[in-house]
Amino acid sequence: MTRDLSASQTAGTDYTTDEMMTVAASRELKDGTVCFVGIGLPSEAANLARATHAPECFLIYESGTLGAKPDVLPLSIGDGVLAEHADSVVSVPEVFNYWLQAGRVDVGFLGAAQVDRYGNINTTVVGPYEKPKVRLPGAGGAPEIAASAREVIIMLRHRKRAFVEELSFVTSVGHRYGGDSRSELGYTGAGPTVIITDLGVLRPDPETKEFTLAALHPGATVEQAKEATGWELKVAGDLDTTEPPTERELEVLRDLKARTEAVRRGARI
Amino acid sequence: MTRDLSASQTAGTDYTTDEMMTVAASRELKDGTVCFVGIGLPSEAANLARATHAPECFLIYESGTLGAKPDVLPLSIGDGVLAEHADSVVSVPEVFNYWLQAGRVDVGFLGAAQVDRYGNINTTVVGPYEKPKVRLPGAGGAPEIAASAREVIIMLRHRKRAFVEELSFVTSVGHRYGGDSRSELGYTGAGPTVIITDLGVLRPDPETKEFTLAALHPGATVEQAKEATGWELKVAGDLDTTEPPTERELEVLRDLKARTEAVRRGARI
Amino acid sequence: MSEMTTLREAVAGLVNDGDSLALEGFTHLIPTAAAHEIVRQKKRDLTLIRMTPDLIYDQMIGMGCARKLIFSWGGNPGVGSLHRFRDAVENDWPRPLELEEHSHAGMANRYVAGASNLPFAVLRGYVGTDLPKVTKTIAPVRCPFTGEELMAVPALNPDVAIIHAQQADRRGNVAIWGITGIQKEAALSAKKVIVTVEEVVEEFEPRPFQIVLPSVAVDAIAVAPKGAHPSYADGYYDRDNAFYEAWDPISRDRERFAGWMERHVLDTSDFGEYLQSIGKEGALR
Amino acid sequence: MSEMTTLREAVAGLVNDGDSLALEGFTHLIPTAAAHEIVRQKKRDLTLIRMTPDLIYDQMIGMGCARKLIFSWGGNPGVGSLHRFRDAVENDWPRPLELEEHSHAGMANRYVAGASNLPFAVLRGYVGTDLPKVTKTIAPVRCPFTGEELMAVPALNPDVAIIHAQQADRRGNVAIWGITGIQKEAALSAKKVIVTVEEVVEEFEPRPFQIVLPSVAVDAIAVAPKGAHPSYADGYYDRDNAFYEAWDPISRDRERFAGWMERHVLDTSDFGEYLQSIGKEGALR
Repeated sequence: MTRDLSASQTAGTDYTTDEMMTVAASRELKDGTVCFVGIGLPSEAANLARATHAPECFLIYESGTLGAKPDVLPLSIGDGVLAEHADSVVSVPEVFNYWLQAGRVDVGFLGAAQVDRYGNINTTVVGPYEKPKVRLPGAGGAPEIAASAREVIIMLRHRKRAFVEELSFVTSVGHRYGGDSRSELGYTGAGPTVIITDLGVLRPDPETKEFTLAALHPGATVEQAKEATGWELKVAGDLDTTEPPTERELEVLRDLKARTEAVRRGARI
Repeated sequence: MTRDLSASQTAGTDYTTDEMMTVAASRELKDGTVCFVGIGLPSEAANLARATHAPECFLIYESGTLGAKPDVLPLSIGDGVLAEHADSVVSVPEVFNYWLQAGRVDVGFLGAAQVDRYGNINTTVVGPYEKPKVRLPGAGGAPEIAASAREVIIMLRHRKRAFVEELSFVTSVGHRYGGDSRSELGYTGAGPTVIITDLGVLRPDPETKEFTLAALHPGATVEQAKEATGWELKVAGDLDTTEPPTERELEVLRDLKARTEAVRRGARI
Repeated sequence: MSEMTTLREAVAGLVNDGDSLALEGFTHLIPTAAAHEIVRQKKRDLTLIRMTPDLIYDQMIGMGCARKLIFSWGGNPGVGSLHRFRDAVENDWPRPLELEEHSHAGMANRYVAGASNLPFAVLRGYVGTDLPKVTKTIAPVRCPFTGEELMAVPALNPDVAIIHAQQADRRGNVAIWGITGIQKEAALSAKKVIVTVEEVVEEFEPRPFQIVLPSVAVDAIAVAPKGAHPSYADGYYDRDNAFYEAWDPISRDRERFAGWMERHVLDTSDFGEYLQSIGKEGALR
Repeated sequence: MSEMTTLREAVAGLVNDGDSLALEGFTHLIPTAAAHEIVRQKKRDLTLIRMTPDLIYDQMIGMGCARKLIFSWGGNPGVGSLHRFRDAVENDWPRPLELEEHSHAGMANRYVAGASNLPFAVLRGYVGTDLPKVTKTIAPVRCPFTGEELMAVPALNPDVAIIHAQQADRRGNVAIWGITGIQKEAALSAKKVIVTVEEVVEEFEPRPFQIVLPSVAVDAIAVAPKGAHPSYADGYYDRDNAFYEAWDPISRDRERFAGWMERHVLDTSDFGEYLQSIGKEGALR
């Protein structure tokens, strides 16, 4: 239902805000980096990057596929297409212990249900844990990705219910209470370095580690962003505007999604 | 050089004392048992058992071969012949953690350089550790086999320098100080239940756990056994005599060793 | 030593009310046929253990088989919520469901400890999250050499582990290839092991990233073709993505769910009949 | 990202005097070519780590490369003693050798901890043996849930791990099949990784019990045909059992050993020449 929403809600141009978000996220991925990818938007952005400017990105999925090269977007974290062209396939304990915990992951690419101003993530519950208003799926691989990846990229749509003043539950640690409070936890990773939304790009303040608006996507406004943020959103002095998607980026992305949709409508017993 | 010795030293019949020892040891292995096998004499006895009365014995070697079915005796613990017909091959951590430590091994089959009256084993040094008279190979997989196998069968030639009053070094625990002293260590395995030598068979006293002479091989005498034992060897009241090797046992064993010898003289660059 | 049997006999003989069960298969080779047989046999008060509960536990929870769930990610992959799981947690329907939740890394290492006959496993995680506040099975442990503090999780040793594999051979060995996830550790951590397979073959061929579980580590093997549907079996059939999407509306509504389960699972005698039954309906109604 | 290079360049560039090295290969795929190159380049003060030192460490120790040995079983498999190892321990020749000895299970779990970026591993062992009296890297640890006491061993994180594999592909991935022992953990526990291979192929075929080490986990790959001799490479050549037996008299005598190493290793420029050289002599003199 968020899908319909965002699809309708175009930026008044020939691409949707979701497409802008995916393209912007894909650009954050440098070629050759080892990337631990969550399913959904992160996987979409990572594979767009691999199909455009970052062909040598080494994608790891928590199902144990190392160097996955899916030709369509996986609908689950363990789709056959992930193993098919992977450099290697290992067990789940191995992918978490020998790869993620071992510090072999440059970038962890995460989605979220809720984030706070310090990039802490909630994917567990909305409301009290014992009697939740909404029971979310839970932790999955996110806590250790947030802990051990050298840096973390977070992607989620900009909504007030998602960008909250206070999380119901801290499932994965970002910059904790801000400042150096994360470093006290002894994690090797540096934490989240960017949050990509359908309105713009947020980056942490070097001192306070509070996520502030660093760039707006074309057509989006500061007011929209503030309106869609549950905390008093600060705006960078030198506010950038994101380069709109190139022909190539849109073409590759739409082709990828079209092929994926064909598969989604595919297999039947 | 022990090889020559024992080969010459026949029991005045048509088989050697080493053959009698191997045959006697093989008979200790019931069909269908899961057996963790050390290289050398234990491997010889285990494969004789598999080729005669115990075809369903499941042999595990520490190199990670599960259900090994070598058609010649491996000269090293990781010979290709072990993997060739194995049901599965796993990593070394897996064979020790998921199989041995997990309590999946019924019988651990060990050789030794020295044993004491309680079946404790030394394969580390003769003389002081810091300045050893003889530096032996060391622990290998023996300490955990002795710890975690449900029961342990020990095989070694009966010599005064091997059956000692006191070990220079306890590499692998048998019945420790005797009595219930082993159980205080919290190991799941019951410890050594038999020591097979080229003279006879020793079994632990139910109370003291001291190994006593339970059977003599044909032609061997109590005096020989006592003479070859570094402690005051006790003799069971109902001293048995081992059944001599059958035609079949000798035929299969000699065939196995002949094929192995052919391989030993084999591969050259 | 594994015994060739039927899934009905295996579940009847090895699964008891009140048992802790681990049905594993990390999005690949999910043991759906076995889950349905447990529902058919109306097993109760089960502690269900699984990293990704998926549709099979959504169905078992909705049918009242479970009193407790030990898990790390409870969603409908690529679609959204597990509505029966949510209804149990949010509204205690059809009965209250006790939760013990971990991260994937925590669950994976708990199986590793169980398979290794160790009481606990150690990992870098949980610190700074709210998980230790709600999950009792997380505790600090200190390295005796460096003094560093890490997190420990207790071993998982289910009464019964159930997995689905591509093949068994005549001697009762089991071959799994492709994404093998946590199946090996789940099986080796359990007191009893049931394996459903696509088929029995004379002997295994080498396959990419294949593992073989020896017969001595398995108690019962039952042939269940397509037994992982709507999940997939590498080399046999693809994931039925449409079914995962169809499950969303079916499971949203209590009555519709109950009717669907009765029609396709309770009123069928085995997984073959189930597949025919949903095939007739196109699985979508 | 692995780089294709020569063994000479890989050793010269990645191995330094004083480094801790793990040359692994559990009786299968022993990296002899790499060991010889280290001897040729006269590396010194090395801490040699290996479960089964075997002939390669007997040679490196005898040639004075090592100041310390971390191991679990130091014999000539199927033959008897490692005489250079014994001479170093018993008579400090050619120099004193510090020992840190464990059991196989202890060593294997130390590599697992190293590969997992954990400071220690836990196992059931050592209790009641004399090993904790002589080996400082064994310490008790208590389960925070059950209170049970177990033994801990510290992680191994060698400066350089060197393994021999059957194949690399064009992208620099490494394939190993048959008995893969501890190679994966040894490689993943190290700061730098050198792999010698029998050959480079376009792409890998499925092989029994094959593992693939991705290019990103390897620093240098060098082609070294027959590089594991006298060990074997499944699919390429058998174990040269005669050589293991021949090594006994060669290594028994200091002068004969030194002469043999000079003739066949120091005076040859690479492993290909070494093989020709011992081939001429029938390897036995």
